[in-house]
Amino acid sequence: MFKITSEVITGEEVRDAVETPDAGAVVLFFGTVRNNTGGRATKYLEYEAYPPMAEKKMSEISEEIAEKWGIDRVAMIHRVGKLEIGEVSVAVAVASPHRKDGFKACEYAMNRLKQIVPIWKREVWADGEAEWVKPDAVFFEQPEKGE
Amino acid sequence: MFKITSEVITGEEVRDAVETPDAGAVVLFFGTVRNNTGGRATKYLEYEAYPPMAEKKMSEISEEIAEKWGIDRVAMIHRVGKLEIGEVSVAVAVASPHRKDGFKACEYAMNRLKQIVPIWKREVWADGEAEWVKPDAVFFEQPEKGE
Amino acid sequence: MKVTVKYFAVCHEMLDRSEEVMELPEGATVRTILKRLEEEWPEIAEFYEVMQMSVNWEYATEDTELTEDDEVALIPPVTGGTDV
Amino acid sequence: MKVTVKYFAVCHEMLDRSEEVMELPEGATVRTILKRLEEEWPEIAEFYEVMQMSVNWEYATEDTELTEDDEVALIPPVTGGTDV
Repeated sequence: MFKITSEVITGEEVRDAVETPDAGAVVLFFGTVRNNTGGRATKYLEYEAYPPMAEKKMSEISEEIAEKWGIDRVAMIHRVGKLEIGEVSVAVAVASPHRKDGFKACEYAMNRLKQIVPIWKREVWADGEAEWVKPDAVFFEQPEKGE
Repeated sequence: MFKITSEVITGEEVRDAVETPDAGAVVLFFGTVRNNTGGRATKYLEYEAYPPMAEKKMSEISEEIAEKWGIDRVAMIHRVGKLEIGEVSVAVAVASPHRKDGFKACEYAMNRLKQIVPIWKREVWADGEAEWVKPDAVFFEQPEKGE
Repeated sequence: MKVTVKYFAVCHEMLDRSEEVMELPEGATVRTILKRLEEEWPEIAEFYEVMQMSVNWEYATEDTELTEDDEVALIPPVTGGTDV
Repeated sequence: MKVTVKYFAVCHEMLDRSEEVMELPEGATVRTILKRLEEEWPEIAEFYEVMQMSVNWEYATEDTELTEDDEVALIPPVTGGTDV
């Protein structure tokens, strides 16, 4: 399950999508909206996505994971629209036969999501200003053009 | 929250216990009952614990995590009694400012739980036999006596 | 030929539209679109360095050739997921 | 002095009881309990190699000295969590 949604993310959805009676280990990651960024108070966030491409890229990440760890049960969901403090922006679930690989694969999925999945964040500060967030230096260089 | 329970584990409980508006990253691990062990079909499992000591050891693991990564939001819950295939035996949640540390801390919690928390598993096979499970060689040596 | 061009996030804001249909000459590439946008709004060229392009949901280069009905997008640096 | 001794999992099954109160001489250690169990059921000594002991919810050694009302437990190798 690879999905861009404007609905609240509960986590049940990604978990249900990966669970299987022969897995044993399920690793989940939730990204939530913090009340501050670098100490500056956040009022709320807005996420925008390019849904068909985002879902295609999520699916490609899961293919990379299948290749690296032989894990074929990965689900990713990212919310768009206005998100309040504490709400879940992204959820990733991985079910695997071995927990070590599950942890690695789930972390990998998040790292890649931040690199190649076309989703953007607009930060609306408590003081009323707003801006489209630029990634930090590391992600500015990745992925390279033409990947 | 460090708990031995005979109730169904939903995951909400550990997640709620660690969530905080300034965390941003929540990593969860669920261990579920597989339908087989090493290819042999499982009917169901029984877990037994030494609850006060188990909860004390879980709390000690969270202190180790606080020391290693400065993370103070860790929750662990382990179920005892009869568990059917697919049911959750253990849930661990970690909320952290950085997801990299969150993944490490959650995996560490599971590894340590298997080493020092007094909980035992009895496997009831589909063919009717039953046995108390012995840990594999690695865990047989850890923790050392007198730790 | 006609292609659809999509603008997201900061591009959407800069250009004040989220998509448009462009009529392009045969043999046009992604670069043809970038040049045309630059004519309309020179400042956008500054962002080309950090921006990516996609054609039909796949990352592309400036040299990628276009065909009828392609869906092209300008992809500002992505910031999805979390900051943590 | 009196101490409570608890048996779990395979020990519970072997000894056919989950706990008991033992009357021990002053100066008794965990080893005193192990010896007494061995008298009752010699086979249990085979398991001592892989087993741990606890006193008042803390892992202990055979030399750990006991005091009135201590809670001692025989801890077979733990297998909680998952197999994965």
